[in-house]
Amino acid sequence: MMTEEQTIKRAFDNVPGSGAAYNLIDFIAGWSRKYSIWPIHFVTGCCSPEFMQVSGSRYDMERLGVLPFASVRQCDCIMVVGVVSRKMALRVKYLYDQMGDPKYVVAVGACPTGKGPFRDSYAVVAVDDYVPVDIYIPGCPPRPEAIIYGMMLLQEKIKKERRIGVKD
Amino acid sequence: MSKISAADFVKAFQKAHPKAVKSIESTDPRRANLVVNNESFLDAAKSLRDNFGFLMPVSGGAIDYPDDNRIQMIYYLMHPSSRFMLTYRVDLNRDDPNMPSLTPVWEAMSFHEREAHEMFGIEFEDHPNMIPLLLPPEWKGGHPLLKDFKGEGKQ
Amino acid sequence: MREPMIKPDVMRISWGPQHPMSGQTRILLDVDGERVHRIIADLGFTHRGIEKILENRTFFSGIIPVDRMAMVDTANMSIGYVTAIEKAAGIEVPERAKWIRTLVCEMSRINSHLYAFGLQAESTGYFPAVFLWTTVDREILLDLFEELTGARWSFNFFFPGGVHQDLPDGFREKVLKAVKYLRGRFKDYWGAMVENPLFENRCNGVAILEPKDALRLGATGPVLRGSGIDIDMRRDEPYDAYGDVEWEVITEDACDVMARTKVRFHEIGQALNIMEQIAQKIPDGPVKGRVNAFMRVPEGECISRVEAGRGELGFHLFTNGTGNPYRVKINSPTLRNMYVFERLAELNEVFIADIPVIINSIDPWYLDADR
Amino acid sequence: MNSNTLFAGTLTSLVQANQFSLLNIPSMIIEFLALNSKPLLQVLLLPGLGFILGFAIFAVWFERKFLARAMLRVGPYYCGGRSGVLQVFADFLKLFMKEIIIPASIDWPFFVAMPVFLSTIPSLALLLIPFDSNWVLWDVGSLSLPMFFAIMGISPLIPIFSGWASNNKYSFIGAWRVAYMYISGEISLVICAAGVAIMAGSMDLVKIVEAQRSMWFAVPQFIGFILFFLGIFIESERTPFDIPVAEVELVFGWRTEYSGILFGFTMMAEYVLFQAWTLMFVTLYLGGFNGPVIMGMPTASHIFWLLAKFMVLVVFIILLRCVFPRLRMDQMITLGWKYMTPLALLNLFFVIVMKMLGGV
Repeated sequence: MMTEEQTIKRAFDNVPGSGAAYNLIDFIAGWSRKYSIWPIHFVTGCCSPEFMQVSGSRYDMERLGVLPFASVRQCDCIMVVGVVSRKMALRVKYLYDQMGDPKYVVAVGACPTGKGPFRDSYAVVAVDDYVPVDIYIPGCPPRPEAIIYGMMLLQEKIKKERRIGVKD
Repeated sequence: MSKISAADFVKAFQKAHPKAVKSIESTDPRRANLVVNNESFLDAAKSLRDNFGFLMPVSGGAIDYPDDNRIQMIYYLMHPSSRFMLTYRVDLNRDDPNMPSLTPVWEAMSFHEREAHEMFGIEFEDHPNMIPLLLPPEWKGGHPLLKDFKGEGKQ
Repeated sequence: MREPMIKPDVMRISWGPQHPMSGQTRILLDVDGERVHRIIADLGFTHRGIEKILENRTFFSGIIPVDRMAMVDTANMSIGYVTAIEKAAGIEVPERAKWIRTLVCEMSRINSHLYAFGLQAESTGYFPAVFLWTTVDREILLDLFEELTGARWSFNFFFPGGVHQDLPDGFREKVLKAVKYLRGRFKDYWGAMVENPLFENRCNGVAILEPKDALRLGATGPVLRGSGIDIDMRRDEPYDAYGDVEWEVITEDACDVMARTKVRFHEIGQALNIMEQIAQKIPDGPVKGRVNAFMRVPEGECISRVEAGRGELGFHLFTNGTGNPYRVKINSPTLRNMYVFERLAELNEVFIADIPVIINSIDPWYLDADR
Repeated sequence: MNSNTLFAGTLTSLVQANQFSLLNIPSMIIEFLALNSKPLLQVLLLPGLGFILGFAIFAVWFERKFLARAMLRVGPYYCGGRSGVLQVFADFLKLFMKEIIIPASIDWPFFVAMPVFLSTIPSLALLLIPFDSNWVLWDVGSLSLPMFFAIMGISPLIPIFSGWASNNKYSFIGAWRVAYMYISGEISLVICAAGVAIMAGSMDLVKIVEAQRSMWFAVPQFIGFILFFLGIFIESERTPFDIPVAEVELVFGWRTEYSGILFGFTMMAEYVLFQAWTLMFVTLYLGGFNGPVIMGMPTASHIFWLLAKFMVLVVFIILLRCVFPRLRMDQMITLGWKYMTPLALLNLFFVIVMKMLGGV
């Protein structure tokens, strides 16, 4: 991923104004990605009803452009909702590998973050042993406001991301 | 199916299978406990289903007694018309726990026996499909619900 | 899975755990065109070893993982464990606490059945209207829960010997108001779902479970009562205040998906009645007894059976005189119903499009099946 | 001037008329633009690119906002100044800049090519729709009605090919569902359209519209009207007939494997199909560009009327999305063969009887 971007950059580096052009592309990409986070329909555990409430009518995550999709190919974001067992952790990894490139992981709840109330269980793992996590939202389950705040933090993070432009 | 109270059932079963019964009691109008011998386990189960009307399997599980060197396998059965619950138990040797499967008698015990197999290491003869139910297929950490299980995860 | 295919020329589809309708499990389908010949459930994706965890915790702190066994039905999960501990330790519960528990359990049951409707509607492709209406109406209940217990879903509100808090001021009026509102809403749901001809097309006559099969396969909860067998733990083994309020067990004789949906509808009606009665005539008194949080329970065993939203939930508690349970065996309703689900393809002609409808008529909550 | 040629003067004739030299190129371009201003406008704006893209963007936004209201929520809000109007642009740009995953096991030339055809083929059929008596971009005279059905007949092949090329079980089942559904649904539509053509006495869409000046065909051919209305749902794969992409059954049907901008194309194609069939419905049954008859006096025909009827229908059809569950495949086939096709034949029979009795 990184090397390919760097070669692209090197090819046009001598052209005057290329840095500004790269920054412009990054700005547009960041803007569009920020407002169009498509998480995948995937629940690992018991925070799923709260996630349902958040995408439901009173809290309505679609305001932020978050629209759950069915197939992993079209999605940008895995929301690891709830406890991750050993059997499930492999699937989270497979899904992460199958997803197209700008991809983000949000760990919702205490269980994927640490192990939460199942700290002494033999079958529960923390999700960041398997996939890189961008945002952690603690709580058991987190309140809807917390999940929405987490998604807004993810938006901020995506907006500041520099994939091909000049890094600050 | 005719109604039968738990106390009447205790008497009737003891009369019908005097040799099979290790202990039988009813502490509560809605409960009955029955422990049978290892050998007559399958026959007694068939008799419970056919003659006594325990048509409804509820669940199955085991408990480990390392001090007595035994594992007790417990089947939970329900009498659908008189609505009392029977715990149907058998004691197994802890070193080599094996017993006939009750899946041919009560089909729905399949899941519970699979669970007991992976959690306690009990071998069920004639079980049609003995694959792990809850633990991952690549699990190598032993049988978690045994009292001497220490490990967490793959070993 | 090592299981062989039933016929050589069928296609095996892996359905889940990432699938819009699979929940946290994997289902393998042997399909020939649109026909499903065989369903195999692959459980265990949310196995947390709760039975082992409980052995290592005190009786009080064990309530926390038990609570999380079914997030939409929290109260009915913890009531089973708490009742088992009370039976084993011989703890008396004040009368008012029993009524409050019943109130919270029935609210939790409505919560759970609303979830089932929402997914039932979504599984027929009804996504926009009904599924999201249920989320709005659930907020009414969640607000009540939050006011009473301080949490929206996982309130560890019950403990051996009572409940944590008394009802706040004005709570009974709020319950009555919510009951009135929800009664109005359920007329809407009834019109939008049960009386909608297209919904009837999808649900009538699908996945028929004859009463004798329901008994033989060990079905429970609304699945069993949808097959016409009236077994309900709230009446057969009354716990808390269920013996003191008026309600009835709902059964339907059609044995199909629609019958199970109707059972849930009517059970919500009964739950609203119970809520109303409790709000009107709850007795006064203390809400918690004097219980040591690190109590030791004498050696013995006991079984508690309660009726959760998804069916009979049993706790078989073995104690050995220490502060921890020796072993807790949890008889979960979903595990029993999942076996029924596996066999439904052999009892009926099932199409691929029926699979989500059937799953949600079973109303599984895999977290309590996997424990 | 031959009505079949799209542009008034082709480049070669321009070159022959003026002696070709480099200096003449700007003036030639200006001349070309001046001579062909109307067809160019049509290609770029009304039946062409602008209309198709604009409609797709509008419809996606409108559907999301409108369904959100039906679900008692707000819908896209923060993207584009508290209204969500830029939401579609954000989605499209994101898909455009997203990685396109081409799995190793698939038939990649087909896989990549099909989404492109998917939206271009219905747009081709859309060019046949008369927007006014002299506002037809692709005027094929009396062949226009058969041509429309011929082109639309190709469009279901594309999902079938792409589902096959995806080499995924869900895509595969979705592809065959497309085949079943279109066969059982489209035959009755052709028969309905034949009834319209018989009543109008022509297969030219312009003449069909002009034959409805006094009375829309929705009135004498009420059965056909209803059937064709159902047909819009079937052909554009909308609820309750979104069986091939049924999200809760087959993850995304034949679209499961598509990622990035290829998926964006499949999303757009859905709306282009929807647009083409709705416009055809307006043309055949609701009097196309004719104005409504007020107090016995027909109002002037104008392009505005077509667009107004179209928009009202679109709103109505999107509204219907929130009240229906999805049908099952066997129910769909039963509906198509047992009810729709016989009813369409009955409709045709009535039309022939009316025509013979000279009623219309």
